[in-house]
Amino acid sequence: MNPIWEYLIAGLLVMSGIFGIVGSFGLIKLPDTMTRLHAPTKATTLGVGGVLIASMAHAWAAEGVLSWHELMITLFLFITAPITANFIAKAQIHRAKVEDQLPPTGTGRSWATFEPDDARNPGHPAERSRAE
Amino acid sequence: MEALVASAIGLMTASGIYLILRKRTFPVIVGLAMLTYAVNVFLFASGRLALNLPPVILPEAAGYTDPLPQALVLTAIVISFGMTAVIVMMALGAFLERGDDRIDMGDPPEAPGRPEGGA
Amino acid sequence: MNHWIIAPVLLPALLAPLIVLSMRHDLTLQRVFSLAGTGALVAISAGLLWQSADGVPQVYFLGDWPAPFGIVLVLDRLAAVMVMLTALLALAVQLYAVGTGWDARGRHFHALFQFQLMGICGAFLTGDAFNLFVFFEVLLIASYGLMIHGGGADRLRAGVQYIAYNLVGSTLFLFALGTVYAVTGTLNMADIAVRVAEMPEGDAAILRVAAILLILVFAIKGALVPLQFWLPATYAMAPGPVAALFAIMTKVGAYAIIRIYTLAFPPGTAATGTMFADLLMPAALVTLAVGAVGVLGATGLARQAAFAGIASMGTLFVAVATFSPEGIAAALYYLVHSTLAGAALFLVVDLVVARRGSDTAGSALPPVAQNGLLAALFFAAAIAMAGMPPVSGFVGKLLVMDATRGEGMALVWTTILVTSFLMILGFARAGSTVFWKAHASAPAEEGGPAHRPEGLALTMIFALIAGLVALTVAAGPVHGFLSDTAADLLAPQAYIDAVLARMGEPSDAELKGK
Amino acid sequence: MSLALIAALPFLGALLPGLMIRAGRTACATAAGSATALALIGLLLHAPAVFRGEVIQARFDWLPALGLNATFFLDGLGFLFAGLILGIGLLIILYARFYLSKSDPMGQFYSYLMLFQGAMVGIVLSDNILLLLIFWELTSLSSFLLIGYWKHLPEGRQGARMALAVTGSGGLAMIAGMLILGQIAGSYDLSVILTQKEAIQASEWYLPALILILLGCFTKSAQFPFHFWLPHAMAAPTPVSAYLHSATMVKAGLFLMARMWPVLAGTEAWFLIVSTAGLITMVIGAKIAIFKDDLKALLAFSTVSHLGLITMLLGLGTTDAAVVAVFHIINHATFKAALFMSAGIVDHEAHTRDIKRLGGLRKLMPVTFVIVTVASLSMAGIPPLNGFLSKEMMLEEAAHTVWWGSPWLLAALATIGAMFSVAYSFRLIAHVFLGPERHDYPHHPHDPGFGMWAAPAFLAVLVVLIGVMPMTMVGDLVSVVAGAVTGEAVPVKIYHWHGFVPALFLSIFAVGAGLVILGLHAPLARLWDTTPRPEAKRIFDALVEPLADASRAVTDALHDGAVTKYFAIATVAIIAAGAFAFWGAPHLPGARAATPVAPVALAGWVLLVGATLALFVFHRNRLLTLVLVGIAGLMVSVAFAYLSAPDLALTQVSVEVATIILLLLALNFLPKHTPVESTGGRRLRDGAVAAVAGLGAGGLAYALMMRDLSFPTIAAYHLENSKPGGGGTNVVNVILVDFRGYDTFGEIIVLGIAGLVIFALTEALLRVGPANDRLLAWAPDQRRAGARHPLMLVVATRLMLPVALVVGTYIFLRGHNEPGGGFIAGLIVAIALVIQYMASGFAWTQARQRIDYHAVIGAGVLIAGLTGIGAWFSGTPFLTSAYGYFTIPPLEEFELATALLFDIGVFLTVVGAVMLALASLSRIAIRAGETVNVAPYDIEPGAPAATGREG
Amino acid sequence: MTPIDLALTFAYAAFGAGLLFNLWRVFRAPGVPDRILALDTMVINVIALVVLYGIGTGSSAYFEVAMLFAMTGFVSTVAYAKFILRGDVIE
Amino acid sequence: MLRRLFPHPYLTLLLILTWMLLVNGWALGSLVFAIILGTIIPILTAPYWENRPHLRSIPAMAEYVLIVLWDIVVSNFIVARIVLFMPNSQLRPAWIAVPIDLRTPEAITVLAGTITMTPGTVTSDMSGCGRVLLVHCLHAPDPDSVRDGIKSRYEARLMRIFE
Ligand code: NA
Ligand code: NA
Repeated sequence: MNPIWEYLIAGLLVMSGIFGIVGSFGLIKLPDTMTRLHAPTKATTLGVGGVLIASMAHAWAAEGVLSWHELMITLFLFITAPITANFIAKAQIHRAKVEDQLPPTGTGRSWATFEPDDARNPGHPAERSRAE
Repeated sequence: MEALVASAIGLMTASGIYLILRKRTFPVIVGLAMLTYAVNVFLFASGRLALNLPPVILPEAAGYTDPLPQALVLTAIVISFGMTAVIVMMALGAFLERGDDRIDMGDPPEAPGRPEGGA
Repeated sequence: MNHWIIAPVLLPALLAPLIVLSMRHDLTLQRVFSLAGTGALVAISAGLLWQSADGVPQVYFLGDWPAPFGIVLVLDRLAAVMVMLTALLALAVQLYAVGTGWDARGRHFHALFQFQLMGICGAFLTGDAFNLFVFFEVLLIASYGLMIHGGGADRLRAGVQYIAYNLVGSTLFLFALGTVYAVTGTLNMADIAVRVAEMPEGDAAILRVAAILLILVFAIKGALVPLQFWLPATYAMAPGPVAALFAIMTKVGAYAIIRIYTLAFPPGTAATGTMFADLLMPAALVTLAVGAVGVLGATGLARQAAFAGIASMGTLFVAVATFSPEGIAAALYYLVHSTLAGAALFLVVDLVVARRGSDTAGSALPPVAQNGLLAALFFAAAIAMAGMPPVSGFVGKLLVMDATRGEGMALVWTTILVTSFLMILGFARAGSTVFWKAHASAPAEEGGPAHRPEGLALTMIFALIAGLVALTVAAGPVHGFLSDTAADLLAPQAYIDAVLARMGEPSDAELKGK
Repeated sequence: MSLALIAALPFLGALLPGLMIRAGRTACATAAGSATALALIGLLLHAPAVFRGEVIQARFDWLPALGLNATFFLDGLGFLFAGLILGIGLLIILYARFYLSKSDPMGQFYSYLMLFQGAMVGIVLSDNILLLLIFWELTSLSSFLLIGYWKHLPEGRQGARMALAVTGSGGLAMIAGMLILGQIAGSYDLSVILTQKEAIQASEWYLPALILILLGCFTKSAQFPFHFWLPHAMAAPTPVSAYLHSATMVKAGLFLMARMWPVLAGTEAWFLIVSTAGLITMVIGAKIAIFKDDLKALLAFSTVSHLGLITMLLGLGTTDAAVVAVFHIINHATFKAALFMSAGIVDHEAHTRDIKRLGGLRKLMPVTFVIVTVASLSMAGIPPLNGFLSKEMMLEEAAHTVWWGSPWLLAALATIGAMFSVAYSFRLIAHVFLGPERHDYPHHPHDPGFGMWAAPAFLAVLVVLIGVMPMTMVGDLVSVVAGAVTGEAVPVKIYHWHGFVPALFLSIFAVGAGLVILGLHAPLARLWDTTPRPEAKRIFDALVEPLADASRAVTDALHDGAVTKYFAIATVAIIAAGAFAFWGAPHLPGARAATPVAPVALAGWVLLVGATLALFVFHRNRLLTLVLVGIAGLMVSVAFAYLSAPDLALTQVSVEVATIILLLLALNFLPKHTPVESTGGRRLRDGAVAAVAGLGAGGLAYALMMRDLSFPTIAAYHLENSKPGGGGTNVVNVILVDFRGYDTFGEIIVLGIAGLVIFALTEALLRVGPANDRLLAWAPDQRRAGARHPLMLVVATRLMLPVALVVGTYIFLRGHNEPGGGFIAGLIVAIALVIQYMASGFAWTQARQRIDYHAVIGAGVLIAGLTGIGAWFSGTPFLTSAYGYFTIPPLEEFELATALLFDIGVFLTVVGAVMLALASLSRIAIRAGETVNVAPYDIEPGAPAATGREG
Repeated sequence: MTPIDLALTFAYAAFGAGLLFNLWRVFRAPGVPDRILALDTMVINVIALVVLYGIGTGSSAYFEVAMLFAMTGFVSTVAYAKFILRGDVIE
Repeated sequence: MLRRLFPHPYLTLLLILTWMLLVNGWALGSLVFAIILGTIIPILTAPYWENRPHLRSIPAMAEYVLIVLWDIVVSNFIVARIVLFMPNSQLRPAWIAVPIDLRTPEAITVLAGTITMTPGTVTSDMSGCGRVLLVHCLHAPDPDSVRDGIKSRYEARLMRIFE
């Protein structure tokens, strides 16, 4: 294998490892749930991303195979990570009842998580509660 | 590695047994799930352990692990999934019919009202 | 290749999805097809029984793979008898369910019923240990559905217990199979037999563990003490016809013990020796005692019937524990008898409970419609279960006692006779309270709460009892056949040879390699 | 007529009345009577031969392997008893026709009676002791039905149960005894056994067999100490009492003792046991009879007493005593049956059987009076009636027997018995018929019609005739019967006058003393009433009720529905059995080299073990429990991947998520916390059980993994033939769809059934009932956030669903050659659909989903099954696969295999089952008031005030 | 050892240690959201480890495993969070 | 007609790409199969994606992707620095409300996702009307600048792409 490739791959791997452990370490170190949420959703993403790129590079360098299916995982993680974060954040602000710490929306409506359970969206009169 | 696998099997079995000895359907179901994990790994281990020898025929393969236990475990996983689904549903049904989720028959029904909440 | 061997599995296996797929909204259509299917199953089983009578095991190589590498079905006398019994029982029970309208009290009764038959027949026919597990699971999960058919709080809770207990059993089964595979490297029962016989001494301890775990699995199914606890509530809470069908379920456990512990771990095995007999006999005696005490002590007719079922399993296992030709033959005779008798008892109890509206034997309610008739049927079934003359239970018991002659006879006989006494007492107390005391509270003539006469249902109970009578009258030929069956089982070389016949033929790899 | 037919006729007769009850009472009686008469005629046709001393036989093989055969034989003894049973049976049938009231179900009565009759005939004609046992127990059962015939009477029910308990248990003992006997003799045929006296009496099993058989005889014949059931059986209708408890059933024990006399009698044990029991019974029974005010009870104890007498005679073991026994059997049958029927007549007419309320019936019921008087005098042993004859002979025997070392004790006791007998016999006449006519009978009595008194009258005539000319009437009979009993020719001489022998004086004393007792009856009765004595029913109840209570207690304590206890017991049993098995044979530890441990594997192990251990601590927090289980599951999948099982990893992880969602859906309704319910001790116990189980499982796993197989595994064949034979390189998949496709067929059926069961259960829950009520009244037990269908997720799923379908297709198609396959693909597609459901809600998604999951399941199983059947058309077995390589230019070569079609079945079933399960849970949530949305998301930033779109 | 091997070892160690941190957070957390976050991170770390294993062994057999972990990890995280938010995961 | 055959042409392209990625190799057969899948699956799933958005500018999209990728890399370093080196006491977490002008759900989602993936911010919630995003900042001594940054750097570009 070309040593350039070798060092490139090794570098990628080391970088990924660092970001990976930083993400998990942040989960331990940071002071509260919301701040902890930042660490893994970002750092680990690049950590895994780096590993995946390293894998592609390794396949190309070691076997001369163009392996691109790693992109699938990257793509998937990029789509899902914000949603995961969004849900965990909602769960957290719901659980912790932090409504009074949040800035006002300025629209007259509350944040979605704090809207009353039975608030029927005015835009959707067809919504209804029913028992079959 | 064998010691790790064996001890994991043992611990999962133990936790499964402990949970099925609890008096509510939910821990019992969880206990059964743990037992399922334990036995799946056990069944898998009956083919002995091998690292990076997946049973996919390749000309350059160094060897293969025993594929048969894997097939058996697959079947077992699927079956226990069906079983779990049924018992979960039935436990829910029993809870809805009676208002409590005790699993033992002799225990008195819970006082009417909502079961305790909060996680 | 005789494709009929797989018909008892495939027929219900394809009929059930067909029912789900195309007639799930039409009960009448379901009934017609399901009954026709079960009827066909009876005919097919009869054909298979006839075919098996020559004593030559027939092997069906699934996927055309030679054993032990693929799965095989094996039709021998034992399998044929069990399938035949299943089919007959199923037909009676299903007609009863239709006659009483039980099948209309919930969804998917017929589909689940067919799947249940598939599972049971599959278990009887398979020659592969892991496949036996799969079919155990098929019959179990179908039984879960049938058991809670119609719903209700108590039934559901009993259902949860039933499933949970059997899931533990399934787990144990897998532990056992894993151990078996880890020491023998095979799953085919005949091949296991060959390898067990040649097992090096150093593997003996583990082999024994494998075998004992396996027998415990079957003991759960067969309701052997101390693994019988699941049965009373399950059978008592299950809908009547389902409980009646379950009469064959405990026999699946008995079948498996008979099959595997004559084939793979016969008494002469070096590693295991007489371990199974030594453990099975006391357990069987205690089972018998627990069942009989339960018959005397049970509150409620259904529960009583369930305990009678346990007692019958005890008797059956006493005979099995001899592992002798006479004992196995007696066990098989008693197996057939107790299946039909147990089913009849559950069906009568179901009718009685439905008409009384209560299942407390202790309370006197007004007499039900057709009190006399039901009383007669109840006593007939109870007598059969208690092993009293004139029906086959007594013959069965005599056979069992005769087979246990010799050493240890005093304890065995005493247990059998004392438990018979307890059961007679228990049934007499319950029956006289339910059917006779009823007249004390309302000494009027027959009548009670108006009830649609369920001719079909009654006919089926009669049919089962007629089956017992036939079993009694034809005890000679039936026992003769079963003696041959037992002889086959205790000389399994023919079975092994038939299954492993294709072992040496060149594989695809070798053919392609040429 | 064949003996078998004679035995069968009553059974055939039992069917008729039950079937033809609508034809009327007389028709029933006629049918029963005809069958009996026919059998009787058949029997009598054999009389000449029997009296010639021939033995008639009939044999049908039934279960030769066991030695149980339908073998009958008829000799004098059998002839006598069969004659009694059928003859008296005929009379009883006639009598019952008039005795029973219109409200009594007569068809049932005659059926039971004929059943009983058949059983009795069977007993006395059987040549096979197993067959005899069958008939024996059948008499117990049919008598249970007959005694309990008047269902409304509690005494009837209790009496029936007591009779069944006592005689039934005796019968069971006898089964053991007979089987032992058969073993000693080497045959269960009586005709063989009766020739084996030496072998039997020399056997060490003789005494157990004797005792067991005698238990049967004594219970049946109500011998001391088993005499107590008989009076309680008197709750039966009188015809039953007359038939069973005087004429026939109670004599079955006597019959059997007589039958077995040649082989069992003659030993010290026989003599002491039988004669003692008989004598005590005779005295006690007679004494009790004196003080019984119930007519039938009096007669019952009198019967007990006379049976004791006969037993004693048989016990003496001498030929002469046997002759007397036979003669008394005949006599007792005649006078006692007459008395029973007469008692029934009195009861029927006066509506009471209480002697205290009777008296002075002589004028009102003259015919009955005459019958009773004749029979009673015979019972008292007054000459010249037949009772006198046999009593004299008995006393004569007694006077010559040394018993328990005393030459006179037996005679003295026998005389006392006779004395009591005189007292109650005369009391019967005096207190019922003599004395002044009363005006307070419950019903004004008069003689009944001829039909009712004909039978007792006939018997009374016999009493007189036998008494007057015994040798003419029964001389031959007694001779031939006694010959049959003793097994040798017996000359019989019956005299009225024996000379001044001791018996005469004893007899005279007995009559005199008996009359004195009668005279002193009132004071004696008062004394009797004040004397405490054991009461049979109380004792019986004190035995049986505690037994039943104890049974209930044991049963309920064992099977108390505490499944957690059941689990504990099962676990301990499994561990114990496993340990027993393991340490019972040599064990050679394995010699396999351990697989090296990478540090990262250690980390995975820590996670798995940590999550597992945490379950012990955190399991009460159910949501956290699921998180921990999720971790464990994740680590198990990682372990599978690490240990060369990518297919397993794929399956495990996808099953995992489906399971978690399922559990979360259920947990929504369940309590979120498991309360502390177990005591510390119990938790400790559970922990100990769990720990040992874990050690066992882990230890076993370790032992297995560390050893090499002693045999080549069959998997070598799978590896070798996967490609050439199965057309795939992923051996696991080829095993699943080909080598062991049949397992997979069963497996998808399990999954399909699971779906169906869940659906059926949901339907049941959503019907009217407590579950439905609870759902309608359901309120969430936790605060709920406002956003149900967050916009970001909805938008993301729009991309994810199609992508996941592509991934599913990919995983499905590559399965045969690479990790994957129909099952995993099915789960992926199901999960993709679930995301859609989670994002946009059940109703919205369902509205776009026109597929019925039932149909998907059904189609899946059918496709898999039919693919398998397809192999039949090429003449190969079910599930035989085929594959081939095809090329469509310019595309590359591709492979098609029938296994793929099979896998489509798997795929469809998985999708259908998972979705049906989840959809069912959603239906429950909807019933609980979940809103049903028609828009994909709640928040619609683009439509501030517009109306919603229709979904 | 090649640089790649060294780097792989480092990466294994990093993600493995990350797993242990995640476990710690599961045990010691103020609320369930933290635990879900930890579980989600755990899945991410596992994906990385699986891909690393694929690099280390030169096998592509583990790619699908990683992909499926990503997919199922996402679904279960959302399901847990939805449970906390609404109780009903599918409504 | 074409609209019905290809309800989501971009989706079709994405699915073809997905398949080719999965197959991890090049073969004509694969492409043919991918096109078949890319045609069928969008039709099957069309009911789940009503009102597909119109993408106006491909170059703008490319620009956006590159910017975001760059920001992600940067954000990773920033967060790593904070995690590793900043004491918790100096941390200034903040909630900010970001009013948005985007109205297309897809666009809002992309914006929210971008916020989460980029420096120190996580989209945590949305107002009931969907016009304001709730963003949590890991370390934002000046929250207003963060909000302005989001609007100018991302939302403006998305407006050009989607609306
Ligand atoms: Na049973
Ligand atoms: Na509600």
